[in-house]
Order: sequence, then structure tokens, then C-alpha cells
Amino acid sequence: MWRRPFPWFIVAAALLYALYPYFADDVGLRESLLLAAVYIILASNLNLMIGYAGYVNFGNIVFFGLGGYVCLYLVTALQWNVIPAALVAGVAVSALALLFGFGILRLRGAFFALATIGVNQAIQQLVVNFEPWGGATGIYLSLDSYGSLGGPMQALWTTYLLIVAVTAASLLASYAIRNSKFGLGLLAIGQNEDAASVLGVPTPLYKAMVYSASAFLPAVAGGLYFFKSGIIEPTSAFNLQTSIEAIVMVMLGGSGTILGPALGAFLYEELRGFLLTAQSFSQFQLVIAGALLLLIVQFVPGGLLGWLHQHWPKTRRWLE
Amino acid sequence: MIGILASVIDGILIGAVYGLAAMGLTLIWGVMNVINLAHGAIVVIGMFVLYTVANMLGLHPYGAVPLMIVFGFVVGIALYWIGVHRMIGRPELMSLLSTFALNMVLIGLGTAWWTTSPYNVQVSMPGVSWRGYTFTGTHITAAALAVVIAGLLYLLLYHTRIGKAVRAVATNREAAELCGIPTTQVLAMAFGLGVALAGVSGTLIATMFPFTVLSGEAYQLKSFVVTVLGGLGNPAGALMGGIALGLIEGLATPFMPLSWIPIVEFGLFVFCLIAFPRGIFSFTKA
Amino acid sequence: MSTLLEVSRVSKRFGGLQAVDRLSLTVNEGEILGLIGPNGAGKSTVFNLINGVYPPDSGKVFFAEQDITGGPPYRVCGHGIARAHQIVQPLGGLSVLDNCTVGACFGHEALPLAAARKVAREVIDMIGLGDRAGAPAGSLTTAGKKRLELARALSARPRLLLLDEVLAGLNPTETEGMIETVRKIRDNGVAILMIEHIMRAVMSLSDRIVVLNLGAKLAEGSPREVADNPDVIAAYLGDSKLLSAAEKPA
Amino acid sequence: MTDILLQVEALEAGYGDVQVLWGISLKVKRGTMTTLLGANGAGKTTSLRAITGALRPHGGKVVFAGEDVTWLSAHTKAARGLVLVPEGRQLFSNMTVEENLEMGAYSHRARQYFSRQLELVYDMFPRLKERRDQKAGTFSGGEQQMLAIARGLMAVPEILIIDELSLGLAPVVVQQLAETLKALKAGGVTVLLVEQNLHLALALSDYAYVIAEGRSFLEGPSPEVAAKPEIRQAYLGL
Repeated sequence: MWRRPFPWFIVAAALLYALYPYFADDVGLRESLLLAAVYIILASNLNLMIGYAGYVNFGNIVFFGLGGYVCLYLVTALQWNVIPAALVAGVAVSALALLFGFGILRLRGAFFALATIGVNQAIQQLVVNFEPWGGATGIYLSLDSYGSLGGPMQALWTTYLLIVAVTAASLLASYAIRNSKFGLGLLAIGQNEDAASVLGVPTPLYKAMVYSASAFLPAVAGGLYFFKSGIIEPTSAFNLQTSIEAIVMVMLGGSGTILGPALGAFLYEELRGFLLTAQSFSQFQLVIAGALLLLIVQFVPGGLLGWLHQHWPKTRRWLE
Repeated sequence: MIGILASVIDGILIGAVYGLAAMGLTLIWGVMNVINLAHGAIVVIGMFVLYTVANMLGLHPYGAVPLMIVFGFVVGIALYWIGVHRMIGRPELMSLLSTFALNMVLIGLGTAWWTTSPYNVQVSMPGVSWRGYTFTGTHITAAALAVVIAGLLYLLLYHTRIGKAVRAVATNREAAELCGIPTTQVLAMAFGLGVALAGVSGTLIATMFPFTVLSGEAYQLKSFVVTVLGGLGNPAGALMGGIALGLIEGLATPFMPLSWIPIVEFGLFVFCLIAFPRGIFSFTKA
Repeated sequence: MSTLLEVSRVSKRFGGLQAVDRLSLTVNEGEILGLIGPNGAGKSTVFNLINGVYPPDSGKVFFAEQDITGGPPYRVCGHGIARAHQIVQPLGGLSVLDNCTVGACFGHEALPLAAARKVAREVIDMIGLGDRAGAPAGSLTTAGKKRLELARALSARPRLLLLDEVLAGLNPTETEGMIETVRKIRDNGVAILMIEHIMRAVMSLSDRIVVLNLGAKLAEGSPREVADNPDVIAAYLGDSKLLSAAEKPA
Repeated sequence: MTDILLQVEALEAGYGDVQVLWGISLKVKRGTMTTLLGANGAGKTTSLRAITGALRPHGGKVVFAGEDVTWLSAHTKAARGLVLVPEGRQLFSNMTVEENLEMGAYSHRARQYFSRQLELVYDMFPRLKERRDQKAGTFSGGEQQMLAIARGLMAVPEILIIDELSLGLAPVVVQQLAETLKALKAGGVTVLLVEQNLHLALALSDYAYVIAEGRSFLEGPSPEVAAKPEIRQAYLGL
């Protein structure tokens, strides 16, 4: 995979993304880039489901939230370092998703989409009632928890770098899967599940596997993000709205492409930042996002990259 | 024991209103295979129509009910042309995203106008007392109105030309077209009808409970549970599913903390989806 | 010649309709068996029962002496049965090459990606789609899609190929080309079970023919025998006794 | 008014990217029964769907009662009297007999004659009158075909196009339906019939068209066509 320029391009872009705010020593920029990076992770992994396998997961945020909870629980209750805690959270959530996947992926299309909403809401309510995780109030970190990373200020920079690393990993994973047998099978499922099965693609296994794969990095990112925030509580951890925004980002950039969801996430986040600061628009952020999605779905279902590829087929080669 | 019975009866009263909301969802699904994710937002429209009529215009609260039916029908037809028409016959996922986009726009507009703070409409209806338990007047009225509206829907679908055309299109769109039925207009009308039902259920809910712009989501999820219980695309099943859900809520309330109820509901929802994809009360749709 | 596929007394009912009724047939190594019959005779259902799209109500399907009854399709495919559909089902967004690579990756030999791509490339060249390898499958013409359907099935390197009306929708020149291709595939040692309406083609290609009517076997034999069978003629042309009935004055 | 009610010229159509019709032409004279013959997969059903607008043609022309109606929607054509009784009946199976008939008369034009036509079809099919409140889905094949024809008649057709009259029906039922068609023709209804049973179709009709592989193959007055040896070629490829 490293013989092609694309992965190197990702690595270079990630280094730039990570180091620019560090050398510019701009905390505000770092915070805005961090949020964008989190969205890129969510969108890019969601794209494995929507863009590759053709399944809309409305409850994708559940991985992010659960990852955050598992990680913060390990950090507070068991005094773990955040890095192993986030990785373990990723593995745990991913394993859970694999189990769930075999069940709910028996559902097709709209039924699956509805069930994913149900899963997210059920888990949110479950956490609200789960006392070891602080119930409705959630888990707080004390400042001591940042000690292992050299104090709170240093920890903010470290988590930023880690999240950018996860972002790069998401894009590389997206690329690797796209260029693998597994990815080809997923694309076949996304195009026509019955035809794929007749062609020999083991559809139940692949669907469960991609559901699980799309859970791993968001769960790690959730761990890092909520560690950085110092607090996690059910409403923000399992916010259905964020889930949906991730879908908008995927559609905006171009589902099924590698860079599209990242591009969509970045643009959407910047657009939202602009709308939030512009007085006259701040109230209409949701309206604009909705109208945008409506227009994309009805008129450019391929998103930005899909549109480019359609009009300039040559861009397909270098802009994947 | 009587306490539980009272709780169950109250649950059934509320459940009838859930059933009405779900009827709107299921009618649209049954006729055009679209799952309307703007359903919750429409329920909220119904709530604020009540607020406008009762608190701002000072009219009788139940005057909002017929008003909402007409208004919902018009809004529904508009929404059909804006967000649904181009999705007919395209993959389900596209119509899911499209109706969800409508949902975002509606909720966004609502938030801008009403903010997300809670609203309450005082409706005074005398309750009924029985062995020391009082059944709230608004609950009884809402249930009665829900049943009446469901009855009207039945009359419309089974005893009017246009209603029969809706059923014909739902059964076999191509055959309906070959009979000379302008099926696209019928689809738009059916969407209007579904929206009117969802909206008016919101109006009735708002006579019973306080609400916010964001209340729709909870009721939308309840509608999904009901629809899945009753069988997607089956209005009669929806009313029964609604009552069943109300009954479950009523039965569970005395035994567990209120915050556990949604878990039971969502668990039931996911379980039913997987175990009975055609619904427990489903009648086979040919 | 040894038996490759054995369908043994399979039945399938849909609601009130007995779609397939205790049908038995065999396909030998290296032969082309034609499956014909009037509309609604249950031919496509037979294919669906063989490749496991749904299980039969009763009866068994054996392939190379293994019981493969009831699928699922991807497992049947792994045994070495590939299928080209009547209604072409290209993975429209993927390139022609990728479509065939899917076939090779997940087919009989379950090749790794790079090897699969090579096989796919060879098959595409043989089928005559070489110059369109990079084009999205959705952009092919009808004839191109029909060829792709066939190429994709072949990329799986099957031992048995199920062809469901691969000639439908082709013009006469394209039909001729396709007939030649099918013959070439057989000559490479792949057994073929084909449903076809274009009699000219079935009659010239098939080694044997099975005629299906109302889900049951009506006749079996060489093309000539089948064509001269009075039952077959009646099934296709209608019962001439009705003629006299209809001509009676009302 | 010309006596050619329906004229189809070089019609091309298909499903998605699969082209099925490569140029079908035919004419139907007012008051006659014309039949469209051909083997399985020759494109008979597709022709009828493209003529009536259930399927959008790719090219060619459909002229009905002197007007070019090629691109009109199916419901507009039905309302003008170009009525298809589709293959496989396509009834509204969970609606009653009478509701099905009511839907047949949906157009503004047909509505005016509703009671007259209802009486007519109940006279023609007393069995339907007996079972008017029963759901169509519970009917036997023959009864469903009766209902499908009756529903077509409710639209007050200028031309009634019937696809696969006898498909899946017992011979005795087919005979009854054949009588019905004769009665309809005697009553002045123009009919275009697609029928797999060659002998039946040729016996009933005045004029026949044979199509093969999506193209017009041969045509002529029915008795002449019946005598032609090529007909076996079109059906069996020999």
C-alpha cells in the first residue's frame, strides 16, 4: 500500500495539520482544528458503512460515546493512562459492535437505519441509569488525571496530536480497505447485496465486520476527546444530532470516496463555525444544514467528489 | 392493585394518541414506501399550533384540532413536493435522508422562533374520579378525539372515492395508473393525510403534557415502536400498537423508575424489528 | 460422462402457486443442458433453488456429490456454480474490471485480490470487453452488460454456469456473437445449464433439452426429439381443441 | 373520423438498459378484434405496456383516435379510453369487487357512465354481482380474470387491450372468457388481444400480427396467418 503516493500524501497532510497550530502556538486554531478532526474521524468511518456497504447508520455516534465512557471509566476508576485506555475502549466497543452487527444487520435498508436509532437511544438511556458511570451526571476527571501527560496544558496538546493521528489512521484505514478484497466485497454489497451474494461474497460476515471496523477508531477518538474535555455525560455523548451531521458530511463530500467524507467534514465544520459566529445566521445553523442535505440528496447524490468525477472523469484517478 | 389498574387505564388513554401519531407514519409508509423521518417535527408543529390557538389567539384549545388537520394537510402536500416526490422509486436510504433533512429544517426554524424552552398550555377539562383515583379530563378527551379521528380516517379510506384511490395506489400503483387514477396526486394527498394525522396527535399530546421544540424526537421514536408493533403500513394495526405501547407504559410505571421506561421501549423496538419485521398485529399486505 | 449437478425431486410453492413440482434433472460434465418452457413454467425458480436464493420445500440438490440444498448463494458459489442473470445486475458504480474481480475473488477459487484481477483481465479479454475494462459497468450498452454478466460469472472459474436468458434483448448480430461465446466456454470444459427463449439458439447449442410446464418436467431429450414431441408443441402453441370450442356459435 | 382507432409505428422500448422492442408497428381498426402473437419473450407484454404508457417508450409513435398520444401518462390514456387489462390481472387484492370496479371507472369521463356500465358488467358476469362485497384477493384465477376484464370495461374503453387472457386458467374457464370476448366484439368494442394460445387467438380475432425477437415478423387476416408455416418458426425457432 505504501508504494502508491496517496498514503504518503495523507501522512504529510496529517503532519502539517498537527504541527501548524503547535508552531503557531495558536490555542484557538487548535481547538477549531481538533473539532474538525473529530468530525473527519466520524465521517470517514461512517463512510465505511454508508459509502462502501450502502447501509445508513443513524446511530453511529454511539461508538464515539461508548468509547468515551469506557476510556474515562478506565482512567478514573482504574487509574489507567489515557492511551491504553482509549485503545482498550476501541477494542471493547468494536467487539460489542461485532456482536450487535450479526443481529441488526439481518435487517435491510430502512429497517436497519431505524434499528440503529433505537440502539443509540437505548444505550443512552441505559447509561443514564448506570450508576458506575455516574448516571445522568456522567463522569468528571480531576486535574490529577492529566498528571501522566505532564499537566493539563501539555495534555491538551498531546490529545490534539493523538486525535490527529487517529484522523490520519482513519483515512489510511479507509484507503487500505478500499484497496482490499474486503473492501471490494463491501462495495459489491453496497451496489447490490443480492447480486454480491450470488457472486460469492459472504454478506452477513462482511456486514458485521464493517460495522465493527467502523466502530473502532471513533471509539478511540471518543476516549481521547472526552478525556480532553474532562467530562462526559449521556446527552453529549450520544447526541443523535451529531450522528446525523456526520451523515450530512459524508453526503456533502461524496460517499464512497476516501477523501470526500473528510473534505465534507472539514467544510461542514468550517461552515458551521462561520454560521455560529455570524450573528444573523447562528439561529439558522440547523436549517441551513438541513437545506444543504436536502439539496445534495435530491440533486447531487454523489456529493462534491462524485460531482467532480462525473464532470471531469480524469479527477477520479488522483482524487480518490 | 387498583393503583396498577388506574395506571394501565391512563396508559391506554395516552396510547390511543400514540396510535394516532403512528397512523400518520404508517399510512405514508404503506402508500409510498417512505419512512418519514420528519414525523417528529410534524408532531411538534401540532403542539405549537395548539399553543398559538389557545395561548396567543385565546381561542378554545380544542379548536386547534380541526385547524391542525387542515393545516397539516396543506403542509404535508407542500413537504411532499419539496422533499419526497423526487425520492419515489429511489433507494429507501435516499428518502430517509431527504425526510430527515426536512426534519432538520423544520426543527431549526422552530428553534429559531420558539427557542428550546418548555411550553405549557393549560386546558381545563373536568376529570373522572373512581375509587380515589382521578383520570385527567384532558387524557380522556384526547383519547376520545384520537378514536374519533381514527374512525374518520377509516370512513375516508373505505367509503370515499378518493380514499379508495389511496388504497388502490398503495396496493398496486401501476394498476391504479392504468385505471385512470392520477397516482402522483394521490401520493401527494396521502402524504398530506399522514402529516395531518401526525400533527393533530401533537396537538392532542400538547393538551396533556408540557412540550418543547425538541419533544418531537421522543414521540417519533414512540411512533416507530408502535408502527413496528402494529406492522409497517397498516393503519388499523397502528391504533392497536399505540394502545399496546400505552398499556406497557402504564403497566411498567408502578414497577420501575420512570427513566427506565425508554429503555424498555427501545429494547422492544429493536427486538420487534428483528423478530417480527412484519409486526405483531400485521395483516398480510398483498 | 459423470454427473456434475443432480437436482432430485425438488418442489417449491409460493402461496397458491406450485412453482416447481417434484422436478429432477441432471447436468453432466462438459455438456450444455437447455431448460425451456412457456412463461410461468418455473424456470427461473429452478435456478433460484439450485443456487440457494431460497430453499426448496422438499427435494435435494447435489453438486459434485455434495449436498448443496438451500444455499446460501455465496456458499453455493464457492462450490463452483456461477450464474448470469436474466435481468442484468451489474454493480453499476464499479468498473467492468472490478465487477469481474469480485467474481474471481469470491468465486470457486477464492483468489487474493491481485491474482483475481489478473483472472478478471483474462476473462474480459476473452469475452471481448477488453477496451472497456476501466469504464463503470453502468455505462455499458445492453449487449455489453449481458457480456459483463457472463464475464463476471466466468471469472469465478466455475465448474457449472447457470445462464438465464443471456440472449434476451440482443440484436441478431450480438446474438450470434454470444452464441459463439457460450460454445467457447463449453469447449473450455465448463458445464452449462441455460434457460433461453430464443429457440434457434437453444436448439443449436444444447446437447440435451428439458422442457418444463407448470413446474413439472414435460419432456426431455435431444433438441430434435423435443421439437417433435406433440406435448411440447401443444404447450407452446396452445391446445388446439380450444379452437373448436371457441368457434362454436355462442 | 378514420376507421383506424390505434396506430403504432416503429415502437421501441425496454426495461432499464435492456431494450426489448426494436420496432413494432401495428394498426387496429375500429370495431374489430386484433391479436398480437409471438413466442415467450418476443415482447408482447412490453408492447402493450409501451402503448398504454405503463412503460415509457424509447422511440416510435402511438396514435390513438387520430391524436399522437405517445408521451401521455398512463392515467391520461386510460381516461381517454385506451384501456389495458394487464397480465396477471393486477387487481386491488385487498379491496372488494365493487371497489375494484369503482376504481376502474375513476376518470371523469367514465364516472358519468358508472351505473350503466356497472349494470352491463354485472349482466355479463353474474358471478361478480353475487360476490360484489368479497375481497378480490380471495378469488380463483378465472374469477380474477373476469374481474380484471370487468374493471377494464368500467373505464368505458374505446379500445380494450387484454394481455394474456388465458394465462394459468383451466380450459373450461378459457372457453367462457372466449364467449365473453365474442359478445364484447358483437357489442362493438374494439379489442387488441395478446394470447399465448395461438389457436384460440386466431379463432377469435379478425386480424393478426406476429412479432419475434422484438420486431414485427408477419401479419395478415387471422385465417391466412393460421395457415402459414412460418408461424411455427416464430414460436419454436425451427
